[in-house]
Amino acid sequence: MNKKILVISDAAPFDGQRIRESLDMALIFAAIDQEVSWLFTGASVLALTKGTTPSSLGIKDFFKQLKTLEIYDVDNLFVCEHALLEYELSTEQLSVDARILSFELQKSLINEHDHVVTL
Amino acid sequence: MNKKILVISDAAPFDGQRIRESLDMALIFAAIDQEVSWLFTGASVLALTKGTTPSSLGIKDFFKQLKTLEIYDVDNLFVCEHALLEYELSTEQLSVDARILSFELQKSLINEHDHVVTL
Amino acid sequence: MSQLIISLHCGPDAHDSLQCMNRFVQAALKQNHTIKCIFLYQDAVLHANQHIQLSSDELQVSSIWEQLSSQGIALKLCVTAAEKRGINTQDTGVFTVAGLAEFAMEVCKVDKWVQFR
Amino acid sequence: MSQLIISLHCGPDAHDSLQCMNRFVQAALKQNHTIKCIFLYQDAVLHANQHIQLSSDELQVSSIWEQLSSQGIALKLCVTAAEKRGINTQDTGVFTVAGLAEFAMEVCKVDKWVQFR
Amino acid sequence: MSITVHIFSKPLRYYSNNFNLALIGERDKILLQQDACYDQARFAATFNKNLYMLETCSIARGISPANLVTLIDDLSWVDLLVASDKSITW
Amino acid sequence: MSITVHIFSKPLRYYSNNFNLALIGERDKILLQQDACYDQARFAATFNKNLYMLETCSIARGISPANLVTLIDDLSWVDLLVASDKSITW
Repeated sequence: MNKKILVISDAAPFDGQRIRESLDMALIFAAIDQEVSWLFTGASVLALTKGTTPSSLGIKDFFKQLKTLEIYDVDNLFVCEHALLEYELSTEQLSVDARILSFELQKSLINEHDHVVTL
Repeated sequence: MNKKILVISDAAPFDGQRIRESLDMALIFAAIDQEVSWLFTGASVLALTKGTTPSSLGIKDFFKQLKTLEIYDVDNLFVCEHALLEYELSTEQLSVDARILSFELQKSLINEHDHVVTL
Repeated sequence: MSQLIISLHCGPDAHDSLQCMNRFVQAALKQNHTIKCIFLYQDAVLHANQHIQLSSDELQVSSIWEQLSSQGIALKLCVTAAEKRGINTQDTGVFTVAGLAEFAMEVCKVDKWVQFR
Repeated sequence: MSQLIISLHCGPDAHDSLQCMNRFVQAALKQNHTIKCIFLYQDAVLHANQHIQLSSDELQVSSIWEQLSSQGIALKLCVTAAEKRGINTQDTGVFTVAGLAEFAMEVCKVDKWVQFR
Repeated sequence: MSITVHIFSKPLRYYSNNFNLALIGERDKILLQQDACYDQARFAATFNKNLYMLETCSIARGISPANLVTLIDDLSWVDLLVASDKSITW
Repeated sequence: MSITVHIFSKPLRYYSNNFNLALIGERDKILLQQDACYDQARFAATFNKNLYMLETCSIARGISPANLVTLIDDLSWVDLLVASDKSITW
């Protein structure tokens, strides 16, 4: 049975391992051939900005994996329009191709999926 | 050396053990004869409302200890005025005697203490 | 009757969340639904720490898990989340060490996935 | 020169906070200040879990603590917070099990208390 | 349109960053559990229908249901989730 | 009046519940570390003086300091705290 899974992130980039755990969750569903979408909302949109170099803090750079998600068939990336405004970000400042969604469109996104997980 | 310690709580009543850990911190400084004040701000003011019976959830009722703080010489309890407004609470609804402080007065409170810990 | 899967995301200090999850599971069993498994992810893997010591008037966290296990519910924990947090994966008591892939495959087979955070 | 005391409040999954604290400690030592102790409270007691396993390209959390310990800094953890979270207080590696009272008495003797959450 | 149960366990203010009324569909349900019960007034002012609160959680907090808030027991809680298409634990 | 260093490690919105500009004394300092650096613009709009940001934290996030924000290295960070009376890690 093919399922449509939506992962929603809202944590700041270095808030524990939360973005990392969202990434693992998205990748694992893709690996078992499910349709995965990932919505970045709140401070999690900051994880998509260019120029992040966690290695300078001695921390593993898992952010670079975000740029290669397409290879793993996680090609539905979405960002919350409101969150971009909150942090004054334009799509040019993001390191990935992601669709910008209003809350109204996020409602439709939720509607289309079988399971939604917030991490 | 006598120190003045201010404990600031902001967690919701059943958010992990955070109120409990604030309580332990306040009590321990009182036990070693330091002057302790405790400021409840944000959702932590809800921990002071009457009628909480955690035992009906199988959880230890440490909230009742809040009412006996005076015995342990933690007699400086403060609540954030803004937080009371946020949750539409009046002092009659609180289970303890606490002074209501505006943010301006909280600034003075911080000013008077040697160490401030947020839990 | 529905097939349900539960994921828990909070550590053993969150007594209220644990009790809330437990009440849901007990009510679901009473209604003859099936609980495919309870999966511990993020800080919830810390429930597999085998030395939880609480005074007798506290919620006895480990006996809740023992009861759930004795009711035949599969209790699994995410190995990666556990290793990152220093859990001894050789000594996890009633919990079975599992990969995220195993959990994900079970999610695909159930009707509802309910998260407790 | 000042006497400083540090309390850490976040678990071993918070690599950024740990590194931030470590940088502060190293800079303080360089400036010849004294670090009275680093006290683990709340979720930070989980750093004493003795089985943290991370791949080689990850921040090696335990080597940071070993280095701090070898620099002569007292590393203490709150026994109550540890017992609630299932830490084996008989096996805490470089960390010394302490009561909250011991920490509070040290706080009274220092110039500055800096929290890392 | 599918039916989603939106689950809250903390006061509404905790979600101000990532949550908005526009996310709730016409037939969606809102479920208040744990510490979200304390903030039922604000939830009721924001979502004026399909608002449910767990009886056990609210009793333990000394809270009686406000207008527009339907109190449910544990069995009805399971029914609510099983009868919907999915849930989101915010 | 004593001098307090107010330490933030997350975007300002995380503190909306318990924090207010009125808590900051005339001579107090604001220190942005970790993920608070991402939100320097909003911090700078709220606190227009005595605003410091850790260089190492901001570089790792690809952030250059905005107007009104003073970048400090680790040694100056220690100096800032030692020269003040106390700190609050919000």
